[in-house]
Amino acid sequence: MAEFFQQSFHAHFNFWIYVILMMIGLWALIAKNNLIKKLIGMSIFQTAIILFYVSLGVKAGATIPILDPYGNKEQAAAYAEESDPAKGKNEKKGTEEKGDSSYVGKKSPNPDIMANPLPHVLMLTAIVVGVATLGVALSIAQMIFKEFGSLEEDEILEIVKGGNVDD
Amino acid sequence: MIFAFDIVILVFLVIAAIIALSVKDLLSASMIFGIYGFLICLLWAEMGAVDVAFTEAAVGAGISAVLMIATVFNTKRKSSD
Amino acid sequence: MTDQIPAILVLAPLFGALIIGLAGQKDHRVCFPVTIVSLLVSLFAAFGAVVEVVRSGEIDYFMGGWEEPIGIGIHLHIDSLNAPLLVAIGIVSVLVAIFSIRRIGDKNTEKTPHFYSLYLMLCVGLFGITIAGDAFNLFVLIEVSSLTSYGLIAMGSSRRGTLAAFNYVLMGTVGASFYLLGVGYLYLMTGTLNMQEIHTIFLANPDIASSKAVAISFILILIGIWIKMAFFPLYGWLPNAYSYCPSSSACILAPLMTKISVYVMIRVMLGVFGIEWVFASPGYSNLVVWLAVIAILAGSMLALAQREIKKMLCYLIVAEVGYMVGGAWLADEKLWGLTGSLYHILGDAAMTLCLFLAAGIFAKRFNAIEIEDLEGLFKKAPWTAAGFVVGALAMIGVPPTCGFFSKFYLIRGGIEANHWEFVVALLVSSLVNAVLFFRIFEIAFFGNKPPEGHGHHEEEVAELKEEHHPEIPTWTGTSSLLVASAIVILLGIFNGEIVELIRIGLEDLPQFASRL
Amino acid sequence: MRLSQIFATIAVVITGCILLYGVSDFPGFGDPHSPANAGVPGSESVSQYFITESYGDTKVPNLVTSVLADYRGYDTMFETVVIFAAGMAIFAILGAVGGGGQPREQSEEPFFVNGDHSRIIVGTTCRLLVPVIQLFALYVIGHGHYSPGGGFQGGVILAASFIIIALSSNLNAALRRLSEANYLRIACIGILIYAGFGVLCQVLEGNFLDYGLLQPVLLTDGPEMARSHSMLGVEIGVAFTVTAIMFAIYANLSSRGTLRDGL
Repeated sequence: MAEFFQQSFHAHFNFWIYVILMMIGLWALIAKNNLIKKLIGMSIFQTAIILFYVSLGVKAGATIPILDPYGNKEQAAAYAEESDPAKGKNEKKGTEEKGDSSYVGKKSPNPDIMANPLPHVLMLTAIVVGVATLGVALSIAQMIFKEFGSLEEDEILEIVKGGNVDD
Repeated sequence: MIFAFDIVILVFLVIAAIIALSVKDLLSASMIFGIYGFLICLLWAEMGAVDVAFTEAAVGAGISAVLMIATVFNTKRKSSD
Repeated sequence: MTDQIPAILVLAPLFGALIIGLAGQKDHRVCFPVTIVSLLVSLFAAFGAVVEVVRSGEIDYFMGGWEEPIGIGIHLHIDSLNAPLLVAIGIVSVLVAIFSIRRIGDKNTEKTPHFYSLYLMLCVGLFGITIAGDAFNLFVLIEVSSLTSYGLIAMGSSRRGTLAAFNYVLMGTVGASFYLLGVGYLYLMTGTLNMQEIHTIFLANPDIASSKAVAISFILILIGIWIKMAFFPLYGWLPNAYSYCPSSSACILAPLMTKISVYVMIRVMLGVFGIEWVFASPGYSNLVVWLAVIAILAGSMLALAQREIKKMLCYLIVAEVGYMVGGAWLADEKLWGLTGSLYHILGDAAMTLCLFLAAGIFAKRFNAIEIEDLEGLFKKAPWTAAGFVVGALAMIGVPPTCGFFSKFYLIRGGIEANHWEFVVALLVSSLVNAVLFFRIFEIAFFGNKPPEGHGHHEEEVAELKEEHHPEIPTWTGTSSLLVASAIVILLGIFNGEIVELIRIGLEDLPQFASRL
Repeated sequence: MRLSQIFATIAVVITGCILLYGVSDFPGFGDPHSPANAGVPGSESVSQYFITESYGDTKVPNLVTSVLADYRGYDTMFETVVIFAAGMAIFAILGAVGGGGQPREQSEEPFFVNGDHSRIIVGTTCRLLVPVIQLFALYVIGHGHYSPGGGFQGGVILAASFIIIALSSNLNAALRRLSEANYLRIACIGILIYAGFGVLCQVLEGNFLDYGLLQPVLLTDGPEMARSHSMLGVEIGVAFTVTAIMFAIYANLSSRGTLRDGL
């Protein structure tokens, strides 16, 4: 058990937290009585999934996925390594004068020095989808408040069952 | 990525999520949800996902919280749970 | 032009929606022609896709021309499994658009452009889901169709409808999120999002395919899609959402949304995980078939208990979803269950459309919400009644209609797979449907009202009522209903050809070379 | 404890256990050679391709932007459509609440309401802040190729500037700058720009969104620069839609769909 904990918990700390956050959100989504609270739970549920995806793309010791050989020494070194070593120094001189053209003709960097961009792209989409859903859900919640005068689920269900409130 | 930061922010995240769900005042809950958004934005910046962090700062922490507050103002501030 | 078919399918309704957004606010008369024209373009492209698929097998389309290495761009894929479905979506959307003319605008004309814009974007989502070859792209398009359907359901003005829409939003989001999480697990284990590529990796690396994470990703994707299709334990959102919304929305959502989800499930089973992997341990497929059996029986029984037409139809959808899921999971040697399931997607779309259109016309014109309100209506509206009868006969499974043939294939699969409980459930469900619909026929033809005591039931009925408009002409609705019922019969008559097309698609999948 | 809470606890515990059971099988956190980061042995890794080749393909240093707007541009277009659909859905839902045909008040309250001096500080600060925010938003949209940012982020920030106007003064002040008819139109035009770039590529006998073919239209040297410029155009389209719809959602939600006297 202790070994399992050591192995799983230490190497997968982010993944454990994502499960915990997701379960908090899911619990709130099902069990909370107030509709706004349900929506907060829904948002937490969605961010937990985003946390999972972003954790996939993390590489230990890597930088952000933006090419910048001037500012970042590691990236510059990777460029110099990957391109022709003899040519590397000359080109480095050239960068100061020619600006952007310094990228041209160079070979690509070592992929391990940059975080994986694909999960980031996917999660941009997911965040936007999340806010769109939240907006629609909030507008429906406003309609429910207008119709029933309450945002508590049990009160609303009572009104629906009893049929004792007129418009 | 710095592991110590990672753990600290993740723990704060869980705390913020629980508080946002347990506060009875919905306005406070929406604002704590905004704090949750900023924390997770910090986490993503720390993980190297700068574009996601930027979007989350603008969308998750900014617009979502504002929309929620707009709804709370137009409905009811008190909640039973 | 034939190589651009997949793009045209999606883009025509999208541009239609944008034009309505731009011009529809000022002049509402723009909305309807634009809708029809853009949907007809899509329908035409769908027919083109079928012709092309019959001629050359399959169509692959790479967005932005990013073909190599596979998986960097987005891949659209049409083969003979989804080409017939494209035509079905096109036909249903055109017919419902014709039905919906001047209906949604009755009460509040300000909403007309919003309705048609959402309607066209829903069609974009449905077409896109059907042809998607990329797991994440599928998620985005599921969200397009879900968000539009939230809007379409909540735009009605009934109180229960709003509540149902809220539940639908929550359930739909959870379903889509589970799907997204499952895709994330797949990406974690394989490093790609392209469905075919994931399948290739599974075939090449059995250790990945047998890992825990892949098994869990399959479970997550399955749960997500089951929520979307209202499979048995997760069906709670469907009946209220579909019965309290405007009838134009119900007519497009009920025939298509659940069926597309079933298609997505089959696509994921066949194209991503592979049928050998899915049916590797018979225990799980037995479990799903038993769930389907419970779904069929529960759906039929609950339908029997309903007194409102629309709610009854909604519970019948739950039962029909049970047919399709059960058929897909029968795992018989020759895959007749899967064939029947794919054929039933088409047939069920047509017959659900028939029944919902008829129910919508009854509600609009005669204010008939409950079954007993139908008394003597068949004499007043013989054409609508004819359409309703055809749809009902197909539900029961009477020979010339498609319902009979799909049940025939499903039962054949059940017998070959030795799943007798599924066969029994199908027969019981047919019997229940027969009882259900003959009760309606009796009331509607002879006016034998069953003696009933009213409880506090009136309010619920009042919620279901829409604006009552006896004066507006209903020939548009009736004509689309008649076309729909003709399609029900045509699908039955030409079942051999359609099934042959589906079988070709199944045979093309590499893992079946040994089976068929 | 209510029934739903018991049910929720059971469901959550079961789901959580299943998920944690799967976690133990994952590759380690931060492992640069996990399948997601480096691909499965025997097949080419997609994400490594993006890191090593995308600059050569598109000449955009920000890999996220190039993947977002070019390789997966089809997804991004539908992401924008999702936003548009959400906006349409909200108008359709809340439209029933509003008075419909009633004329809307066009009078704008001044920043300093008569006698109400408590708003002076807020009003003045926001008035000074808004142009700066808008300028920053445009920078974010335009500079998305070289730094974090792009159409979505810039669009949201631009919408935030209008929301600040609405919060510090009132909704009418913001609606006068971006009216109901205009925001719908802008939202449609945004997607039209995006899809228009795609269709233009089809006209030039390529696939949808194959920006490289736009070289003769955009007069750039090489298809790579054509891709880079088209991505900028596409991002601007996204920004249009996001700005308009985000502000519209706020305006509708804060005034219950009436678009009169919001918060």
